Amino acid sequence: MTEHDSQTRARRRQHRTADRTAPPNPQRRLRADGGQPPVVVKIGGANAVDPEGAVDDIASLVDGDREVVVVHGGSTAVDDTLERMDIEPTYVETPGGVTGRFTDAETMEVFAMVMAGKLNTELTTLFRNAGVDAVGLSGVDGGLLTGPRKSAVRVLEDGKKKIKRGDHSGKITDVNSDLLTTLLNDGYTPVVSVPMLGEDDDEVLPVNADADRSAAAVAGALGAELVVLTDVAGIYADPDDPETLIDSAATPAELESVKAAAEGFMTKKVMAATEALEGGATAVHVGDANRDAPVSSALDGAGTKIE
Amino acid sequence: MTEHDSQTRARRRQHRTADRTAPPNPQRRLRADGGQPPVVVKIGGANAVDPEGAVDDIASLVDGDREVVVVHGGSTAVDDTLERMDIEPTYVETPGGVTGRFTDAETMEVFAMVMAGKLNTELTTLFRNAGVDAVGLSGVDGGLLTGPRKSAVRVLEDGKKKIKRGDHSGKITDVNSDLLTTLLNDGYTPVVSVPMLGEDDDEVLPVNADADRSAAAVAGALGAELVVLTDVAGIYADPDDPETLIDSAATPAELESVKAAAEGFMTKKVMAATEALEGGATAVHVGDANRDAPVSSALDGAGTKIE
Amino acid sequence: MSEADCPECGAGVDLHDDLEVGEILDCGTCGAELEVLAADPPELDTAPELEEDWGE
Amino acid sequence: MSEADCPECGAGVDLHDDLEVGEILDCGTCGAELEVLAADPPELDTAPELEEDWGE
Ligand SMILES: [Zn+2]
Ligand SMILES: [Zn+2]
Repeated sequence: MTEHDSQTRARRRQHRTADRTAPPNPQRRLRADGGQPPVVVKIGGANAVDPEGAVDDIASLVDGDREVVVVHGGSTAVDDTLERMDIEPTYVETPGGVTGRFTDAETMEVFAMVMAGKLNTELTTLFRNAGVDAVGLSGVDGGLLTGPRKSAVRVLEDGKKKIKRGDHSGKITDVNSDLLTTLLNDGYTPVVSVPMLGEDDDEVLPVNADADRSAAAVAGALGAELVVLTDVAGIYADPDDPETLIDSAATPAELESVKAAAEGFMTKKVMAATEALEGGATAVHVGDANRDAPVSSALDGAGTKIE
Repeated sequence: MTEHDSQTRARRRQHRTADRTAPPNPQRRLRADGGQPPVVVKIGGANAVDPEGAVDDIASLVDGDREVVVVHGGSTAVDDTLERMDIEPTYVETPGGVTGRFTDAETMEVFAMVMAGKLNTELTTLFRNAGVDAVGLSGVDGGLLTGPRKSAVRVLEDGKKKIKRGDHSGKITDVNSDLLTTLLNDGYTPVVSVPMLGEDDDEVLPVNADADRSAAAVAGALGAELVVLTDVAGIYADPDDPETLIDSAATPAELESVKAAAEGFMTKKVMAATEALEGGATAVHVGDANRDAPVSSALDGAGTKIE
Repeated sequence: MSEADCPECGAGVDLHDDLEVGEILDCGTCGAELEVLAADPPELDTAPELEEDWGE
Repeated sequence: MSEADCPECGAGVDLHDDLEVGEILDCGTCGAELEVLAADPPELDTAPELEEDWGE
C-alpha cells in the first residue's frame, strides 16, 4: 500500500507546500502522546450484526483519546434496494465455485446510493448521537480508496467457463492516509464506505470492493490495529465446535493453520487479515459484533488475534 | 452563522490543543497569498442544468489556486428514485400557495440515498476526472450543516389550514467551517450535499434543507463569494424580457427592487442571496449554468451581482 | 355543532362537525390561531408560528 | 464443426457449433486458455488471467 499521490494532489502540493499541515510520513507515525496506533474497525453489513454495541464501544475508545477509523459493509441492504427498485441482480459463479453478484452499471449506481448515501449517513448519524464527531467518506472522496478497475471476471455459466465483461469492481492499491490523518488530528472519526475509486483506461469511476479488504487496506496504510467484527466469536479450528476458537496466530505456521481452518465467508476475513498485516497493520482481531463492548474486548484478546 | 462547536468537538479539543492545525478564526481569513476569498458554487439539481461546463470551469479556478466549495441540489433525481421505488411523494401546499414535497421518514431515507450517495458520488467523480481533488461531504458529516429540525409545517389541505407533523426538514444555524478550511488548506475541493443534520429534542438526525440556502450558509460562514448557477442568465426586472437583466444590486434599495422583481423559483435564490450576505458572504452572483465558463464569467460580472 | 374554550382568551370557539386533527381554527373573539390537537373530545392549543421554508 | 488457429501456438482449435462470445476454450495442443472474442467468424485470443476477487 503506497501513499496516495495522484497527479492532482502533486500539482496542488507544489503551490501549497507552506500550507500543508499533515506530518510528512503519516505511516506508522507515533502519536503526540507516545500512545497506541489507530484502530480500524470493520463493522459488518450482515443483517445479524447490530452496530449499536460497537458504536457505543467506539465512542468510549474515542473518548479515551484512541484514534478510530470505521469501515462498514452492507451488501444485504444493496440487495433490498435492488429488489425494491425491481432490478434483478445478476449472480455469477466463479470457476472456484463462489457465487457473487455481478456489478453492472445499474447495480453500481444503486450500490453507491445505498452504501455511501443510506448506510454511511445512518452510521455517521448513530456515531454523532453517541457523541463521536463522525465524518462519513466513501472511497471516492479524496481518492481515499483507489486502484485499478476490473471489468472482466471469469465465471461458470451452464457449466462453461466464460469471461464476462462490464463488471464494476476493483482492487485497492492506494489509500489516501493523509486525508484520514488530517481528520484524526482534528478529532474526527472517519466512517468509511465502499465504493472505491476505480482507475480505468482514461477515467476514474466508482466501483465495488469488498469491505473487509477495504478495512484491511486502511489498517495497513495507517499502521493500525484492525478489528473485524462478525457474527461469530472468532475463527474456529472446527466451525461446528465452539470449544475450538483459535485465540491467536503469531507465527507464519500458525497463520497457515488459521487459513486452513477458515471456511466459507471466514476465508475472506482471513484473506483480509493477511493483506492488512502485509500492508503494515500491527495486528488483526476477528471478534463477535454482538457481545458487550465488542471492539475493546477484541483488542483485549477476545476472539482471534492474528499478528 | 456561528462557528461550529458541538460538545463533542469541544471535549476533543481539550485533549488535542497542541495537535490542532486549523487557524483560530477561519472566518474571513486571508489567504497566505494575500488573495481572494473562497468561492462557493451552487450547482443546480434541475434537469436543465448540465454540470459539465461548471466542472471544467471550477477545475480551472482550482488550478489557478482559487479555493472552491461546491454545493449541489438535485430534487428531481429524488423524485425519479421515489417513483422507481413506487413511493408516492406527498405534495403539500403552503398557506402562501407554494407547493412542496413533504419529507416523511421514508422519503427522507430516499433523499439521503440519492443526494449523498448517488448525486454526490457522481459529481465528486466528475470533478476527480477533471483533475480536481474533490471530497464529497453531506451536511451530516462532521456536523457540517447543523440546525434545529422542523417537524411541523403549515399546509393548505382541501382549503383548510392545517398543521402537519412528521416533516424531516430543518434550518441551518451552524456551519462547521473548520472542516471545510482544513480540507481547503490541504488542497481538496469539498463537494457538499444536503441532507443537513437536524437537532431534535434528544437526538440528531438527517433532514432536508434547501440547497440554495445551504450554499448561502456555507458562503456566509467562509466569508466567501457565492455563485448560484441556474438555468437563466440572472435575475430580470421583467422575466419575459431578456433585455431587463439586472446587472447588480449594491445598495439596500437596489436589493429591495431585486426582491420585488424576482418571481417563482427565483424568489428562493434572492432569499438565499440575502441570507448569504447577512451571514458574511462578500458578494453573491446569480448566473447561467449553461453558458461557457459559467462560474468565472459570473465572478467577472455576467449575470446578476448582489453585494 | 360543539364548542371548546380558546386557550388564549377563554372565550368559546365554535367547532364544525368534521373537525380534523391538525386543523387550524381562528378564535372569533381574540383572533388567535388554534390547532386542533384532538377532535373527540375536542382539544385546542395555540397553533405554533412556523416559517414557510422548504427543503430541496 | 469449424476450426480456428490458436494465437499462442498456431495449432488448429476445434470449435463447437453453439460457440458463445466470452467462452473460454482450451487449446488441445499447447493447453492455453483462449477467449472467444467473436463467434462468427470465429476469433480467439489468449484469455486474460483474472484474480478471483469479489466486491461487497
Ligand atoms: Zn381567543
Ligand atoms: Zn495452442
